[in-house]
Amino acid sequence: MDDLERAVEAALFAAEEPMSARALADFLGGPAIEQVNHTLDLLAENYRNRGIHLVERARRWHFETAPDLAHLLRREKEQVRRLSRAATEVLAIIAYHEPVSRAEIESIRGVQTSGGTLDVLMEAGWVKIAGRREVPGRPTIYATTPEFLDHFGLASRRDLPGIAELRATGLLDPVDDAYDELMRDDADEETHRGTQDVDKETDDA
Amino acid sequence: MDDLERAVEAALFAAEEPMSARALADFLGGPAIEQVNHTLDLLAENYRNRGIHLVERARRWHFETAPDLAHLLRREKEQVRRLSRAATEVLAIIAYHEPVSRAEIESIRGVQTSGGTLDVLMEAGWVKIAGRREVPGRPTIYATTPEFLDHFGLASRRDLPGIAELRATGLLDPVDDAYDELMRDDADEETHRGTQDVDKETDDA
Amino acid sequence: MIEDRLLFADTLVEPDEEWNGVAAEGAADPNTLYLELDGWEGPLDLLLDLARRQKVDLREISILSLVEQYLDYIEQVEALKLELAADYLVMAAWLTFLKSAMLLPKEEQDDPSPEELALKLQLRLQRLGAMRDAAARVMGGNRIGRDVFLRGSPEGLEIERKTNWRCDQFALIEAYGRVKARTAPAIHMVRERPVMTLESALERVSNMLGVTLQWMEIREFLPAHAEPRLRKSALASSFVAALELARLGKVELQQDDTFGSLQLRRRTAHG
Repeated sequence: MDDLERAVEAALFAAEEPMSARALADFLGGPAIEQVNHTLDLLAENYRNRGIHLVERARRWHFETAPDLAHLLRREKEQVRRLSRAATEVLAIIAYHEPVSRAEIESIRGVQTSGGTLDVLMEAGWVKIAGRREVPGRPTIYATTPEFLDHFGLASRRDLPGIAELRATGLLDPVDDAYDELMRDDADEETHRGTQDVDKETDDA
Repeated sequence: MDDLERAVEAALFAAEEPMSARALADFLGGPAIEQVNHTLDLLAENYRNRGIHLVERARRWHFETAPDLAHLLRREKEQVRRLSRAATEVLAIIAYHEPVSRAEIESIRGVQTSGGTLDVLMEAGWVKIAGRREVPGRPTIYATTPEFLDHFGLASRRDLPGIAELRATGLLDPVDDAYDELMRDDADEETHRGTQDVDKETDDA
Repeated sequence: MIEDRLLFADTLVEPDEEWNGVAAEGAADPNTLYLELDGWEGPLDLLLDLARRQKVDLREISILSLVEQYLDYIEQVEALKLELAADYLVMAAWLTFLKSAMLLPKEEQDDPSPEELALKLQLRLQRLGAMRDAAARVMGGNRIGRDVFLRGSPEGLEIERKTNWRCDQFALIEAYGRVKARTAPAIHMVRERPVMTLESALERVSNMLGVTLQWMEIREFLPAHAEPRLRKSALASSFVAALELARLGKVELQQDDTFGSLQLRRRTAHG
C-alpha cells in the first residue's frame, strides 16, 4: 500500500463530508488529480468485499458501511409485551363493530380512549385506518387487518363469537348477575309489602 | 474475509464510541466473545500498514488514522485542549499513582494544587473521583478514566511511558518509604558487607 | 516533620499558565540568570530546575551546591528588586539553615540530621523530576485530535426498540364481553306473571252480567280458584272493565260507602 493510498484512506476516514478527488488533492497538498483518481479506484477495489465500502456519489467520495450489513447496524431489539387491558378492549370493539370511529369506540367502551392506544394497535399491525366516515367532521374510521385475523387464529371476522355465545360461555356473566339481583329484590318486595304491581312489559333486547 | 470480520469492521466503523469485545458481541447478537476477540486481532493486523489503524484502548476498540499521517491531517486549528503545565503534571501524577489524594499530589509537586486544575481534568473526562481513602479525614481520591487512555493513545495503564521502571526504582513510592528503604539497605550493607539488594515489592494498582 | 512543614506546607498556589513543552530545559550556560519566575510554581520547582542545570543524575547532585545556587539566585533576584513570593524566601531560609547544619560538626546536630533532610530533599526532587518527565512523555503520545483522528462522521449504531405485541383470542373476546357487560344499557327484566288483561276482563264481566239482572259484587266476577296474584290482577282488570262498561252504558255501578262493596248490574235498555 503506497503513501498516497494511505493518505487518501486516512483523509476520507477523518473527513466530515464526502470529498472530491480535487479536494483530496488540495488537502494532501501535492498529488496530481489523476493520481488521486487512480488511488481512489484502487482503494475502492480494495474495500469491495469488506465491511466498509469506499463509494463515489456525485463525484465525491466517502466511506460507508457495506449495504448488506445495514440490518446489523440498525438492530431491532424485539421486546415482547402483552397488550394492555384498555388496548385489548379497543381492539375487540373494532373487531366486532368495524369500521368504527374513535367516538364510536368511546361510546361503546363508555370510557375515553387515548390516542396512544390506537397507535399501539396500529403499530402491532392489527388495526388500520379504513378511511373516513362521510358525516360532519368526517371522522377517521378504523378496521382490523388480515394480520389481526392471523394472529388471533381467526379465519374471518365471522369466527368471532356472537353475543348469545358470549352469554352462553359466561362471558357476559356480570349482566346475569345483575338480573338475578334485580329479581331477588322484586320478590322480596312482593312478599313483605304485598303492593299492587303494575304489569310491566318485558322485552328481550 | 468472513462475515464476522466484516460485521465487526462495519460496526466499529459506524460506532460513535469505542466498543469493547463484549459490547460488540452483544450488538452483533450472537458470536462468542472469544470469536470477537480473535476477529479484532485479525482486523487490527489487517490494518497495521494502512492509513487507518484499529486500536485497543482500555479494552475498548476504535479505528483511528495512522499516527505517522498526523502532519497531513492536522488542521491549522488543533482540536486538542491545551493543558497548562500544572494540569499536565497533576494528570501524570494521578495516572502513575492512582488512586491518589490531593494531598499526595501536592506533596509530590511541592506546591498547592488549585481546585480548578482538577476540575479541568475532570471536565475533560480524563480524571474521575474514585472514592475516599479510609484514613482520618476520608480524603477524596482520584483516578484516570478509560477516556484518558483513549485520548493519549495508551492501551492500558501498563503502557504509561516508563511506568515499569519508575515502579522498579521506587520512584512511585513516597519519600519517607524510599528513605527508610535506603537506610535499611545501608544498614544491611554495613552488617553483611554484602550487596544483597532487597527487591522491593511493587504493587499493581 | 518540621522540615516537611517548612518546605512544603506553605507553598504557593500555582499560576495556571499555559505550558506545552517538556519540563523547563536548562540553559546551556549555568551562569545565565533565570528570570522566568512565572515558569516556576514553587521552591521545589526552582530547585529541580537548578539541579537539572547541573546536568547530572538527581541522585548524584550535591545538595550543598544546589543550596548555594538557590541562595545565589534568590539574592540576585532580590538585587534586581523583583517581587519575590514569600515561599521562595522561606525556602531560602530553610536552605540556609540546612547549609550551615551540613557545614557544622555532626555531633552538634539535632535530630533529624542534616543528611537526612538533604537526602529527603533529593528523593523529593527525584520524584518530581520523574513525574515531569512522565507528563512530557504522556503528552507526547499519539493524542486523538492532534496525532490521530477519529472517523469524521460516523453513522452511529442504532438500536431500534421494537415491541412485539402479544394478545390472544380468549383475551380479545373476554375484553369484548367485559365492555358489553360494563356498558350494556340496563335492561330491567320482569318475570312473567299470571295476569288478566283488560280485554279478557271486559269479555268476562260482559258475559257474566249477560245471564242475570241481579246486582253482583265485583269479587263474584273473579276466577274462583285463582292464585292470589292472578286474583289481584283480575280484580284490577275487572274494575277497569266495569268502569269501561259503565261508560259505554252497558252497566250500572253502585257503591254505598267509600271502600264499600262494588255492585254491578246489567243496564236494561231504556232510551
